[in-house]
Amino acid sequence: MPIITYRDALREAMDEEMARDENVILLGEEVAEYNGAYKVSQGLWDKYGSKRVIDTPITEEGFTGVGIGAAMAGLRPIVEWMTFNFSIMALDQVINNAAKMRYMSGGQFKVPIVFRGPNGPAEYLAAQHSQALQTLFVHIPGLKVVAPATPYDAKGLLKSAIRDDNPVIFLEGELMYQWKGEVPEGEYLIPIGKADIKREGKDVTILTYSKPLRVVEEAATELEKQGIEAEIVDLRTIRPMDEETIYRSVKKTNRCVVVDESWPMVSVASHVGWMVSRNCFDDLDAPVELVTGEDVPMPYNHRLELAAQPSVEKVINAVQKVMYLT
Amino acid sequence: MPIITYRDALREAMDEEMARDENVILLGEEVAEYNGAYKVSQGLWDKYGSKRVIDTPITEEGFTGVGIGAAMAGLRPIVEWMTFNFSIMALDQVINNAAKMRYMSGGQFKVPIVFRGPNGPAEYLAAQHSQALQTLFVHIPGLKVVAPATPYDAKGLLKSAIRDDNPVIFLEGELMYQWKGEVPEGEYLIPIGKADIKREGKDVTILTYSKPLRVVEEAATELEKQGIEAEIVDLRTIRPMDEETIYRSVKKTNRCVVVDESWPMVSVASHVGWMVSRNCFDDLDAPVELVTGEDVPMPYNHRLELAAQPSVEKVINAVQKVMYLT
Amino acid sequence: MSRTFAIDKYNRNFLIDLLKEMILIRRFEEKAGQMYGLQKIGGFCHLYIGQEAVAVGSIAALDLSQDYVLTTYRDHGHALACGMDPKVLMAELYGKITGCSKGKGGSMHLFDVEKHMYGGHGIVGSHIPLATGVALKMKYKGETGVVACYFGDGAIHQGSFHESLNMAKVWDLPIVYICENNQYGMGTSYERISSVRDFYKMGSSYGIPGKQVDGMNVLEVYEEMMQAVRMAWETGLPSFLEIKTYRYRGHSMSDPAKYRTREELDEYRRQDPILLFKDALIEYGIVNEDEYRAIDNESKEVSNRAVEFAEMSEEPGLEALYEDILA
Amino acid sequence: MSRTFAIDKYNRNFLIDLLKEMILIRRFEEKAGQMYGLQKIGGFCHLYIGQEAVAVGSIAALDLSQDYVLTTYRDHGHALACGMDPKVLMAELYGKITGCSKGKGGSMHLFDVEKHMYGGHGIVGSHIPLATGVALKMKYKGETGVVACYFGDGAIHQGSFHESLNMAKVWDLPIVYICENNQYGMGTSYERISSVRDFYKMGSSYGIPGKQVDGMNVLEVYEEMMQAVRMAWETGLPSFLEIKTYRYRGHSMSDPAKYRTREELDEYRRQDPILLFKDALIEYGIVNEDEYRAIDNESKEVSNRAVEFAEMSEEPGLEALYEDILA
Ligand SMILES: Cc1ncc(C[n+]2csc(CCOP(=O)(O)OP(=O)(O)O)c2C)c(N)n1
Ligand SMILES: Cc1ncc(C[n+]2csc(CCOP(=O)(O)OP(=O)(O)O)c2C)c(N)n1
Ligand SMILES: [Mg+2]
Ligand SMILES: [Mg+2]
Repeated sequence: MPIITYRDALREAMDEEMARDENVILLGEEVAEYNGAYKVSQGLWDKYGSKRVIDTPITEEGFTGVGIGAAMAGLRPIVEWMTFNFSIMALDQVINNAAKMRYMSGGQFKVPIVFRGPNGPAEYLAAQHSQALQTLFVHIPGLKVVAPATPYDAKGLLKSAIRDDNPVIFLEGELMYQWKGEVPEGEYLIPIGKADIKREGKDVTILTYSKPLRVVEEAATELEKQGIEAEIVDLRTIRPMDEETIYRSVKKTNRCVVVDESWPMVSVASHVGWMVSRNCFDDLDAPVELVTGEDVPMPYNHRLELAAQPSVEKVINAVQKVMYLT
Repeated sequence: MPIITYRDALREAMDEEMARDENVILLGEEVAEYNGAYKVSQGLWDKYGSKRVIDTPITEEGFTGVGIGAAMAGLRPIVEWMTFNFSIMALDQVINNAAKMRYMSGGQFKVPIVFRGPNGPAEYLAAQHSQALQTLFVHIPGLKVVAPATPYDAKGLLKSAIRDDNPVIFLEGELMYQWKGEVPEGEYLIPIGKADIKREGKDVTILTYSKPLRVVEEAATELEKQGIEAEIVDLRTIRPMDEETIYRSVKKTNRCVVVDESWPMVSVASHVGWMVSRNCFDDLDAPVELVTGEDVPMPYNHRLELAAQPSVEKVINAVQKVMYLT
Repeated sequence: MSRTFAIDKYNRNFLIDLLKEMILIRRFEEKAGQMYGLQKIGGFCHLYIGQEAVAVGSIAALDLSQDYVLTTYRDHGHALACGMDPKVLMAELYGKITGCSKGKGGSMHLFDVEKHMYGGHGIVGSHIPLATGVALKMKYKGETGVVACYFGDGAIHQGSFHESLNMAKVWDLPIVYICENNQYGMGTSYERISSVRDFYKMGSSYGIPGKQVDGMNVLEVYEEMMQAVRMAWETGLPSFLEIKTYRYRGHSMSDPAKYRTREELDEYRRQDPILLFKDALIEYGIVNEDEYRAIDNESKEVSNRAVEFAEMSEEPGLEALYEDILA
Repeated sequence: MSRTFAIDKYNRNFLIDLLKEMILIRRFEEKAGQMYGLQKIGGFCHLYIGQEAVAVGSIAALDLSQDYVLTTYRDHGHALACGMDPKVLMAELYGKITGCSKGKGGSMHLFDVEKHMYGGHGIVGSHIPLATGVALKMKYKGETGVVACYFGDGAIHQGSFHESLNMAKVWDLPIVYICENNQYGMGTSYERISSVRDFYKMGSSYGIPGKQVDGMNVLEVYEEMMQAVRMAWETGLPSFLEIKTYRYRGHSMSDPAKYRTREELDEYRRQDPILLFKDALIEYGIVNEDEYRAIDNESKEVSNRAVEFAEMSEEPGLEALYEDILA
């Protein structure tokens, strides 16, 4: 199977969907002539022209709302936020308009739109440019939130997101763009709402999604050397959550660690932590542990920056804790 | 002790603090000449004039940022958001500026500012005007988040918030403004970060905060008739969380229900649910249950609107569940 | 302020339709206010009384088989002018299942996708980008048509206004931005929170032609709107109208409107858009007093029947709570 | 474009200081770029080369014991012009504990509260309301002074610009809004995403005087800024300057800047603000080539010593992670 980058997988998904449906357009800052700040849209402007690949002014609230209005009227826009750090400026549009339009019109509108871009910490970017903001979106009924961690999942899920008739928040990662993985030629879709077991194991379930998957995989390899078989469940979609797959795994392993790079308080991690605690109450041999970003704005200094994020060591410690090895 | 409304308690707090410190100013839409959309600032413009009580244009992002800039430069602004529904437009200012300025300047700035206004559902207001948005704030390091449920707590906590050198999000409730309660004459402060046991009991701990307190109190009265003694812990501050008081109560009752009027996914409720599940793992006789707002945008129709919110019945059901009575 | 009505440029039916629509809005709104007083309707309810000539005159210039309307929470007038059924609107105010939004949206969120009435939006300024996006879709699809985007004098200071007008001009989108300057945003006179008084001039920051229009003169509104609409139909370009008007009632039902004087209100009542137009029509012999009274009675009748319909309609069942969230 | 420098209006020391500051910024930035290439500095690093006359000329008009500066992530030039120590700045770029923000802010977040350099802000447009708030504080306290708020041509379309200018005028705040129009926002020419070309005219939407200024002429920048600043000092009123300039490097270190032609760049290099000013100073006999070379060497030396200082400084300890969050 061809091995391509996460970036290319995303681009292929957009390219195929734009070729398939002329209602699909892409808009955002630098997406067209500059080929994207992170080159995810490389080549699309050459291929589809300024009508379908649209450079916007720096007006997150404005162009996000433009995308939503266009979706209400029948287009299927992909809105690229240069990074999710800037999405906060557009959040009113997402929460009060995109997520609610269908409900408050009594079902009259569909809002088929994808909001995508890099989320989460990258490197040396400091507090305003390095944050994992999924909490702001996952909380909101009327949205779907997808966060693939491999090129394969990225392509299949982005295609599903573009075909979805609802607003979908699609979380990528700057540092993930150059990750490589197998992606089959030809079309395939991955359904929104299905988790994926990235590694089977019997001793402990590690639930994660997005960029931390790599750290978790490394930790699992280390743990294996210690004789601990970790099962890795990649949530892939965080709204709606694939509860069945989560509980099935925890009921098998009886122990659970959740790894999430966002801040800990009121996070996807703590929510999943509660879900598992409640629904696997009689199956859990230890409390669910979380490994999250530290509860601090992101510092610029690289050593501090790394210390602020989930690490292999932190994951291993948490696993040892739920196994009562520490 | 005098009995006054929650609204008057807030006004007294602002009045006293404005009299005490001339750096305290109040700004927002309709706060001055109109005396506040919900009359919380009644009389303050008359007393302090247009210099200290400032009507702003309808520009949430703008005047919120103005408040933050003024705080960086030494004033102690109180920013009133007419309702928290509109705070989403100002969220970038809160998250990227207010919460991070101190950290990213290496501790050079203090940002003494209070953001206050009604949060949570009121009546017949539909999806854009009726939502409990604490999740958007509680998640963020660099903020404090306070949510008093009684006039007494409202006054003491608002005074502490105004004196705090950090950005404090202060959640009120439209329907709570006319609630009455005892408030002593003369000055008192309630420290940010301390929960309060509103009712003692031995059978089950109900954790809540803000408007649902009333529903929980009613439920507790009903439960008493069924022979169940519920302990009610009013969190009052939701960031930072008073973990000690929470765990002490749960370790006594061995059962826990969390009541929160915001949406369930990635909520204060589920976060507290995880905290208790983890830290009282060996003490819990049943999984922690949540009673939250339903996972839907708020409908206009009143019957649906009520069905979307925590109710006495839902609280009782949850308590019966953790007591294995159903 | 004396006004001239270019009555003889139009045919009788057209003129009478304008009158009828304005009167219907007036009577519908009075009824809505009355039912609010009786607590049949709750929450925020923003009446359009006094501003009728704006929605009626401007929407008369549209062809809603191709054009679109987006407005604020003060949307009853626009909904009626778009031809939505008063029954269905009143039922929505009542929160009934027969309402246009199945009782889920209420007064502030009237929608009719078929009639291209795209809401009814509650967050001040937030629908301006949405309207701009609808115009983007029209240009993208190569459609002839225009979007009419209404907002208040209070909304003009929101960033979304600035961001939208720039994009509309950069991309040449067929849209008319209409500031209904009724002189107050809630309790605040626009003069207190606006750095300039003549909003129409703000178009020049975006290279968009701006014009100030007398919102008490339904024919002037129609004529100016028609020019803007024709330009959009023919050239696809945006424009901006500031329409000066006045609301007689408080901001919403709960506002006693103490921030203005009795004299000011009376002054505007003398410029009532319906009375002025009626007088002109009588002067030109288009209607007589009897005909006017008949139209008025018919409007009252329609409003009464709307209330009856709303009263008799069912509330949505509890199952509706979890419906219409996702498509 | 031929320029005149009003050299004889100023005394020698003042003129030489302007020159020195511009050269220091140039050399410091070159050094920063070089150290970035050696991976001593990471992340986003936005150099100010080409724009030196803007920060230097305008900040020379300020009295930082009372006035304030706020700018964007492209802040090294402003920080130096505010008199911040190059060592402390370079250490911040290195993420060292000796940096002005203790290594927590980095290139985009330079601050010096004492010197009234209030950042260094990363979200495009977001600091414009902050600056307006600082001006509100000055007015509230009855202080004489002004806030200088810098932002790019790309930032002008953000809602925060519109919202802030309106408030500044409604409340009459002492602030100068300065759009550094370097003609590109990242890879986008301002002409592609702006509905108007002459930004300075946008002041009229807010009743704020606007002026276009040649940003390659440090004395013109100084003079125009001085007028705006004096107005603020004396009357407390806001103003708006569009300063036309150019950046020689890419948007940040990772941008190859392929969106513009070699010819365009060369054209602007011929209008280099330092060379133009140097030539004028030589013509007027204020400096000679040797003196110029000495100043340049000194600037290189200072930049080298800044690097040495940064290299030798410690990184913050891990305990710093949880410090400086709350006061
Ligand atoms: C973003 C936002 N802020 C505040 C409000 C509360 N609010 C509702 S209407 C209104 C006044 C709007 O005035 P204007 O734009 O003049 O419209 P009008 O009501 O006069 O039609 C305000 C402040 C809101 N709905 N949205
Ligand atoms: C709200 C926001 N959107 C996008 C970005 C990414 N970004 C950083 S700088 C920039 C271009 C800004 O251009 P301009 O305002 O002209 O300033 P210049 O870089 O030319 O100094 C963009 C898009 C950001 N930092 N903030
Ligand atoms: Mg108005
Ligand atoms: Mg620029």
